[in-house]
Amino acid sequence: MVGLNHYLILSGILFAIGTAGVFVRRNLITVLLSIEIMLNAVNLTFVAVGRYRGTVDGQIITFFVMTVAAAEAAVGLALVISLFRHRETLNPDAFSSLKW
Amino acid sequence: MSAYAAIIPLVIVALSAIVAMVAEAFREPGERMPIAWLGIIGLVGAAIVSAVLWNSDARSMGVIRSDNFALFINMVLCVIGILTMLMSADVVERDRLPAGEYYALTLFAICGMMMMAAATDLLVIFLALEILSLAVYVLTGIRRRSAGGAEAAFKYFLLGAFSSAFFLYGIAFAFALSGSTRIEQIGEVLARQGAGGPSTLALLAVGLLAVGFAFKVSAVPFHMWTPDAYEGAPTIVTAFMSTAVKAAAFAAFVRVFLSPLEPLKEHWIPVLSVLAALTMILGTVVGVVQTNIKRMLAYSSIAHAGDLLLGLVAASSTGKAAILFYLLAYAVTNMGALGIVALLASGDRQHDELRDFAGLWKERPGLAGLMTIFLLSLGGLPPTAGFIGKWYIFSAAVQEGHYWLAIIGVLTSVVSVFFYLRIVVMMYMTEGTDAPRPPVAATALAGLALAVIAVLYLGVLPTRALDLALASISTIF
Amino acid sequence: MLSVIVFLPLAGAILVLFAGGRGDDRDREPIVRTLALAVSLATFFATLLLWWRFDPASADYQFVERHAWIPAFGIQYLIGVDGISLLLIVLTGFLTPLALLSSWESVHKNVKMFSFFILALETSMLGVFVAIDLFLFYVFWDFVLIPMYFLIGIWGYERRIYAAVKFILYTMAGSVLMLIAIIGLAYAHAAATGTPSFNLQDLYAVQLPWHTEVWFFLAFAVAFLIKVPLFPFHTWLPDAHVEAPTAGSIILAGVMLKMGTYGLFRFAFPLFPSAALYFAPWIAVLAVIGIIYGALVAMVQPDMKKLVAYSSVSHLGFVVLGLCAMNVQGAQGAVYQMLNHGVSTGGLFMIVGMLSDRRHTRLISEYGGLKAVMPRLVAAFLLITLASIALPGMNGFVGEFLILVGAFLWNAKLAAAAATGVILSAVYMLWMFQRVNFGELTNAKNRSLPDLTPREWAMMIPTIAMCIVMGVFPAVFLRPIEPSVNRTLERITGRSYGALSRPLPLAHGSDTPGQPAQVPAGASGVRAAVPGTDHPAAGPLAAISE
Amino acid sequence: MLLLIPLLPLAGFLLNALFGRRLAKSVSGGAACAAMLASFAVAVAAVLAIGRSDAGALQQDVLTWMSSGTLRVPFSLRLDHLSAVMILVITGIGSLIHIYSTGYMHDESDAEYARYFSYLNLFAAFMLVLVLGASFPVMFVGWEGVGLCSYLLIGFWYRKKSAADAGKKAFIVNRIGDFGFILGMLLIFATFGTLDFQQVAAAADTRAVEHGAFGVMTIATLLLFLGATGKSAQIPLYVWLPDAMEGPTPVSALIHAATMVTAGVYMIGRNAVLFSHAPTTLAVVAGIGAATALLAGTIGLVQNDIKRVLAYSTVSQLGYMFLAMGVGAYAAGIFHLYTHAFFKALLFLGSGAVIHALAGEQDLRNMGGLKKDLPITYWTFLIGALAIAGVPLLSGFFSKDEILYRTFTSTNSNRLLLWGIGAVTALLTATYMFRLVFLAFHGTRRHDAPAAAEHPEEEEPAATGAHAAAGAAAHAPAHGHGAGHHLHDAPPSMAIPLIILAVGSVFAGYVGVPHALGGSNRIESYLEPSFAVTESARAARRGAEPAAVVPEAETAHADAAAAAHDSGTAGEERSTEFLLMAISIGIAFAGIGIAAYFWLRNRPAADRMARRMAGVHTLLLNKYYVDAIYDAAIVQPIKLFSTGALWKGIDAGVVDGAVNGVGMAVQAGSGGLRRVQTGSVRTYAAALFIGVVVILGFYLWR
Amino acid sequence: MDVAAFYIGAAIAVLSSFFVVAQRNPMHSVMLLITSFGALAALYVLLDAPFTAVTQIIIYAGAIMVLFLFVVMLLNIPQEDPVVSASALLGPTGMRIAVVLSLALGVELVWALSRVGPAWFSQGPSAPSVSSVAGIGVALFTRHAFAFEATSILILVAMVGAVVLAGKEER
Repeated sequence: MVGLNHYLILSGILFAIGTAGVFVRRNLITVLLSIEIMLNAVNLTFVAVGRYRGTVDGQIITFFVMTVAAAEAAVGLALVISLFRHRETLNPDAFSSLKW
Repeated sequence: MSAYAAIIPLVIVALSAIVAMVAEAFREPGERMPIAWLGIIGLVGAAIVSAVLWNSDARSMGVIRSDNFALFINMVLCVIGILTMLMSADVVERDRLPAGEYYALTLFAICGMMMMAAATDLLVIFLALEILSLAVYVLTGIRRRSAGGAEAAFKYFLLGAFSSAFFLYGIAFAFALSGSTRIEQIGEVLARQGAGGPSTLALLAVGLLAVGFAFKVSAVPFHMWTPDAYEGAPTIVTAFMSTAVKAAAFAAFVRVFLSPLEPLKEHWIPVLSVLAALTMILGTVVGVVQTNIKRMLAYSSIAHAGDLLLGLVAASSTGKAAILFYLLAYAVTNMGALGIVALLASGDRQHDELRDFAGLWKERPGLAGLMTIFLLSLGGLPPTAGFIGKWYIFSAAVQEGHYWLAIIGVLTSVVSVFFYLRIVVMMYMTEGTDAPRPPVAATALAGLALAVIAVLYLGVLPTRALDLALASISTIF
Repeated sequence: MLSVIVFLPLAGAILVLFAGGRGDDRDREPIVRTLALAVSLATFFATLLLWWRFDPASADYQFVERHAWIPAFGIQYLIGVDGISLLLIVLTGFLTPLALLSSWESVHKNVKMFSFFILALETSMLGVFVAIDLFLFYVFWDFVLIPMYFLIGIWGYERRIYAAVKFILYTMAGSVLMLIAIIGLAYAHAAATGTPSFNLQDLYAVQLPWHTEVWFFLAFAVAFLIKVPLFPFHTWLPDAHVEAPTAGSIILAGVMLKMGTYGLFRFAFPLFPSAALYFAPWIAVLAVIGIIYGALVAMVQPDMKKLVAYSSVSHLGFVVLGLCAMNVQGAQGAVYQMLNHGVSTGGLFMIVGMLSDRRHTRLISEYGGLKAVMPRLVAAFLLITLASIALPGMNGFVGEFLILVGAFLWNAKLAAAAATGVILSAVYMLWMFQRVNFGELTNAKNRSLPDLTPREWAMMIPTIAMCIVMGVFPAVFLRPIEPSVNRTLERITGRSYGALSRPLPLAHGSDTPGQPAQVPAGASGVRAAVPGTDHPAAGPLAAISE
Repeated sequence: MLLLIPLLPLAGFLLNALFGRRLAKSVSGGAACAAMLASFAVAVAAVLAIGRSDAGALQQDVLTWMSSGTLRVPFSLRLDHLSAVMILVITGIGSLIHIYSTGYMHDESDAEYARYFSYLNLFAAFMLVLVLGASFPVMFVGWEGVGLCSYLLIGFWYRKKSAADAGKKAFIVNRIGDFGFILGMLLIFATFGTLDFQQVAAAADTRAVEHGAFGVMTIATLLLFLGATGKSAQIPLYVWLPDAMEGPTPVSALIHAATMVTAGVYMIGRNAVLFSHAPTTLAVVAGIGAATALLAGTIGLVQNDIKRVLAYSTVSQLGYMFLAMGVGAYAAGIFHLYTHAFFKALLFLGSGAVIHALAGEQDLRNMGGLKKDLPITYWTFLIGALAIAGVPLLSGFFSKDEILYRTFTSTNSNRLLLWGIGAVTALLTATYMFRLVFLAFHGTRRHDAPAAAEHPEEEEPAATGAHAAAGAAAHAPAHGHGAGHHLHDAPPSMAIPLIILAVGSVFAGYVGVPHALGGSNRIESYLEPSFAVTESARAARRGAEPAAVVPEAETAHADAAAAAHDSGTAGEERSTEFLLMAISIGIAFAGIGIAAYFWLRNRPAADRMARRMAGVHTLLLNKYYVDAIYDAAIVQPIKLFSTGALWKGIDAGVVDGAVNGVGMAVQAGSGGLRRVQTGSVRTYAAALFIGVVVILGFYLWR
Repeated sequence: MDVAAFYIGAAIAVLSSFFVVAQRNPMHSVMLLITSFGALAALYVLLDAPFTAVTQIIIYAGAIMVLFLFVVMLLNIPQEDPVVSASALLGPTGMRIAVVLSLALGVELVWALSRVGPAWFSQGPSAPSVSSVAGIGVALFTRHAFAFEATSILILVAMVGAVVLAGKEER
């Protein structure tokens, strides 16, 4: 049986990869995807901990997180679309009219 | 019934939101509907219920606890909401915002905030956070025509999602720690493991939760979204989010950090002290050179967040009460100030550049006077709410011996006075401009009047409010 | 009674607001002016009544009013008057109507708001002088800045905005630290007795550890010394004075600067006695530097208002010196000098205002030979000038003399240095006076200037009368001051001054000697000559005080 | 009663000051004179009263002026023999000069006329307060008051820059003296705990005389003496007096000759006991006095402005008085003060008459041969000259001789030197006075003066600008018009005072005929008590502090000297006195002779003299360049320092620079920090992320 | 066997996630992410959470990712455009910094979590099974009833928001 900390570490790694994605990709959609990765990493933690705690709460929280992820995705993608309408691009750096 | 007493305010607000939506659905194109009044009714109802619930530390469904603390925040939120509704009435018309959605989202946001303030379960806090965040993101970008709005909304959204991931991770660690997300249990676990110092998980949890909250209250270095979002959003929304979101976020911040995480005080106080100092300094210093009033007030709100963090750092009953009072004072003040900015805007032109205010005194002495009072209150000069608020916060800090933070606080507030005065200088001591000066509707004026009365009342006779604030924190140990 | 006096002007101000109609209504001007003037005069008479009913023999607060305000923090609405504040209140009441009069012709931009701010200012100043609760005091203290800021910023001269902002930021920066100290003090009290209190009399009892006391004292002192303003903190004053409208300058110099010295003597010194005694020599040195420095800089100013402003730096230096001496003569003289300076410098600003109303310039070089065209105004000018250079028989002398006596008893060297101010004041004032009024009438623009108008008579006569009365019958004013001064000094130095503060026997001649002290010659004897003149905590400057 | 004496002139002042411009000349002038005469009458009555009273003094406490802690200053007036002499001089001569002025100033406009008399009255009032004051502060009121009046009167013709400057200079120089006076007062209060003359004297009396020791009393007296040098125009503060001649001539007569300038002398007399206990100070006083006398005398020798000559002579005579005070011969000093008041007033008024007649001409080189045109003026002036020159049987002779004798017999270590200087000065005095007489009245006219049509107001540049700086070659426009008219002598209003004063100058001395001449030096015995500690004070003192027994050995020098004198009727004593007397008589006539030779017999000799010693001449002509030196060494540096270093440098630069610097710094920091807000969401995320990493790092690494 | 499965799943998850971030084409990114989700679902199975695994596949990989896919196609931008360097912080240097930061975070997390030993959770494998759907349902509608209701509002907000933001401009 694999130890809990294996799962935790795995989630940590995924989470870090997710954060990296937010920076290195200059494409709004990929950035959103990175955030999804982060959320999944967290999910993994919840499930694993729930398992080892012997409680189903971990899984339930995961469902809620999925819901949140869905909601965020909906709003986020809607924003992406409206942004694209304004500026025919998805490069986050292109949207810097507000600054300083 | 009484089993659900605690959630009644939320339900009322949520219902009024849904009603607003439905009303929009039945609205003929071009037809005016007093949707704002629906919202106001809902909020007044919520306020009344909250008043009724006062002192009846009601709990519902195990995760909502309408103790006085939550109720006080409910009151503040209702005040903010009502002021927003009053001022929105013709702003919505003028800017041709989708009325139904606008009000619905505002009310949903308030609902989420109330939830956040009352929740005793990290999961629920997270959900509430998401509700209010999503609503506010959308409100930020509700002016579809403006590229700025969309950009602001997106920045706010992206960073919000990013930070909420951290927040969630923090919850995960807290869950790993205690096997539950109920803050009572987390508190117990932490209290038990006092000896031998906190476990790594606990520290990770504290750190990440702090990040999540710090983002919402826009503390440095998690503040970057604030100026852009505030500038890009419709001014009235800026007013709403600068006050309401702060209130809700701080409520949860206090509830989480001062009850379950209280045992870890000596571990998070240093961090938050540094954050507070940075926030106060950067907020004021960068505010000095801003020429856009919304941006300026964004930095000012960052600075105020720093002051509020001071109350949290004090981690004493005075500190908690101070935060509550300060939130109230700041709410009415900032609503007023940004409300005026919003009302002076006209359909095509935002009235938010510093120079737009030149000579306002000549054309609109009344508005100029009100604006002055609000600005003085923001700057913390007597006899205004802002002064009492600052005094209260700083006395909390001093009481706990955080002299340096208090000194930084007062000095930065002097600097901040400088940029508030820049607006005053514009209004009174500079000649006029071509800026549009549309007439202000009666409802909006009523809103401003309410705000200014509140500011002066809290400034001159703060006793009642202070006592309420003190009475509100009893349940947070 | 007291609250009425304090808030009467504010009520009047609000009345004015309503009487003024919408916006800047020109035709309402007369109503507004007369109304404001009436209110201020009523206040003045009320203050006189206060003086009338004041018991000069008692050192306690009188007309005390006490209401709970923020009980949770032991904050009270607690006001009262003692000998130190009484006359300052009267002074405030005296100068405000004059300030309003002085703006009669010069101010036409939105007179409504102008009068409003002046009256609001009066209320806040009165509040500062009557407040016994530190929190209340701070509220008034800070609020004073707001109306003054607007007076300078809106009705001022060319660089008014710079001056106004500088004024408010500079003074605020000083006072916020005091706020911290006040809070700290309150909690120190809480630590000692269990309940926080902002009541001055409670706080006198608080015993602080040395370092805390030092820091708190410095916080207070800086706030007050900036207001005074003492030498290195004075640079806001010239700008504020020069740019402020005449009325503003009158009140600024006449009353506001006194708030600083008043604060020193009422709060900073008695609250932190040992720190005060420790730092007094340092402050005194600064004061003396200020006396000479201010005078020298004043001497070379081309602008009359700036000159008067720097002269204030010099005069207030005397006041601070007197306070630092911490003996009866010094302190009493200081309090008296506050009044003198209020009257005489106020008068000077009125004169300068009259001139610049006529010619719209304050440059000395623009004038010359005015005596030929307006003898009466010049006569008034002369009298005020004499008062301000402390000619015996005028008010200035009494104050400066008492201060010098006190300072000398404490520390002869400082007193000697300060006395040079006597010479210098004559130099700069007379030089200015002469360049403005004597010589040929060179500038054609001055040929046909009108002499004093009735309104200006109405301003000048009371001022000059006060100058002379206070110079000839100072005892009348000194009597109520003495007991309170003694009480305060007892608090600071821990010595008893009761013996010295017996009621004044009128007309005691050479046959009843004022108990000449028997002492051997030499400095030590000098310091022993009058009790309570040597400071226990000598500090590093002991050299000076020897 | 005492209060009445200063009050009457004050009333006159108020009348003229308030309603003057609406009053006719006759009324305002008359009122002023009346006030003075009335005051004179009261003074006489008062003096007689003290003569009767056994205490020998009157005291009146008017009100408690200042009172604070141990400091208690009642406003009280005290009349004793010393002040009696003074008030008689002040009111008496004052009245005469008032009367004279009615004539002299007659051509002023009504307003100016009234202003003049109001100032004059005010001056009298303050002067009387000065001498009547029973304590230092009260005296100081008069002390500063007279300074003020002299400021106003010197600058009376305010349009004239030189006049205004002179006034300012007088006031400021006096202030420098007052600086010393105040410090003296403070030290005395700090030492004795009182400021009342009587009690100070009594207290001082209980102390040992500070022989050699540089004690408190020495310092105090030196400080007071600094005040005296200011008021009485002694080195180093004499510079204002010659310039003070810018004022109307009667003013010069009253203030700058007869009364105010003698205040210093009076003050020392007032505090005789104190000074006697500080021999060091006395030595200084004597030295300064002698030096001043000599210096002024030499300068007076070459001045061409008639009034300036008289001014320097005044300075010189004041030096004499201080010499007397310095050697402890207080009575002699006061005696000379008293006689000097007569003849110097006379001389000034006389010169006034001349100037008046010559329409404002003041330059000796433009006068001459006025003897026949102005007989009254001439003869009275001559008497004055004789008196001051010390010709026997005139008042000046007795007083000056007394001083020289006292000096010679004094205990001062270098009394002979002092005496020598005194003698030389006497010679100079006689010389320059008669140079004046001869140049002005004898010989031939060096220009025909205009008629009396236009008058002193011509001194105002308004009429003739060229008269700005009084002195050489300013006469060109003065006689551009109205030539050939006949000069007229002084009108009665001016003549009568001249005559009275002339009589005074002759006989005033007889109150002080020395014993050597069978006289009984009444004035001295009259004044003595004022220089000792009065019984009442001593008694009060004993009451105050029983321990203080006054050892007889410790009594003041004045007593000693007096005692010595009374007992000293031994033969050799008398013979020295005769010898000295003879010498001084010789000196007087020698001086006159020299003058007669150079300026009457052959003027060219004088010019040759001047040319031969050109250097000295110019040096003297420019008054040893003292003014120039003061200006270059003190005035200008201070101005430059204040402007450059203090104002522009420290104030604007350092202090304010620091203040604004903070503002700048904030602005700069703000400008820099805002750049971090790049606008790119990724930057924002980065910031957020850094925060996370740092916080977690903080937690994990400890 | 479990162990092997874990490591395979972990490897797939990490690699695919890595390439989601590491390559430029959004389309591929979405596909890779779906792969990663699949791998995670497998791990859930290992963790006795079959129901979660199913939802993961159906909702996440199914619904949400399809939504992404849809948008990607809608906007149809295969490549991301080149660096517009508005600020030095946005250039490659900025990217390096970011990577370093992420690595730092990863290290921190790994280091911290590696200290969380299994000993630290008393019951290891012997824990009661959490796989029962019934148990989940009960818990969901008792303990988490409120949260469940709250999500309804959340979704409502999201819907409204999406409509407001993406909807076409009326009037």
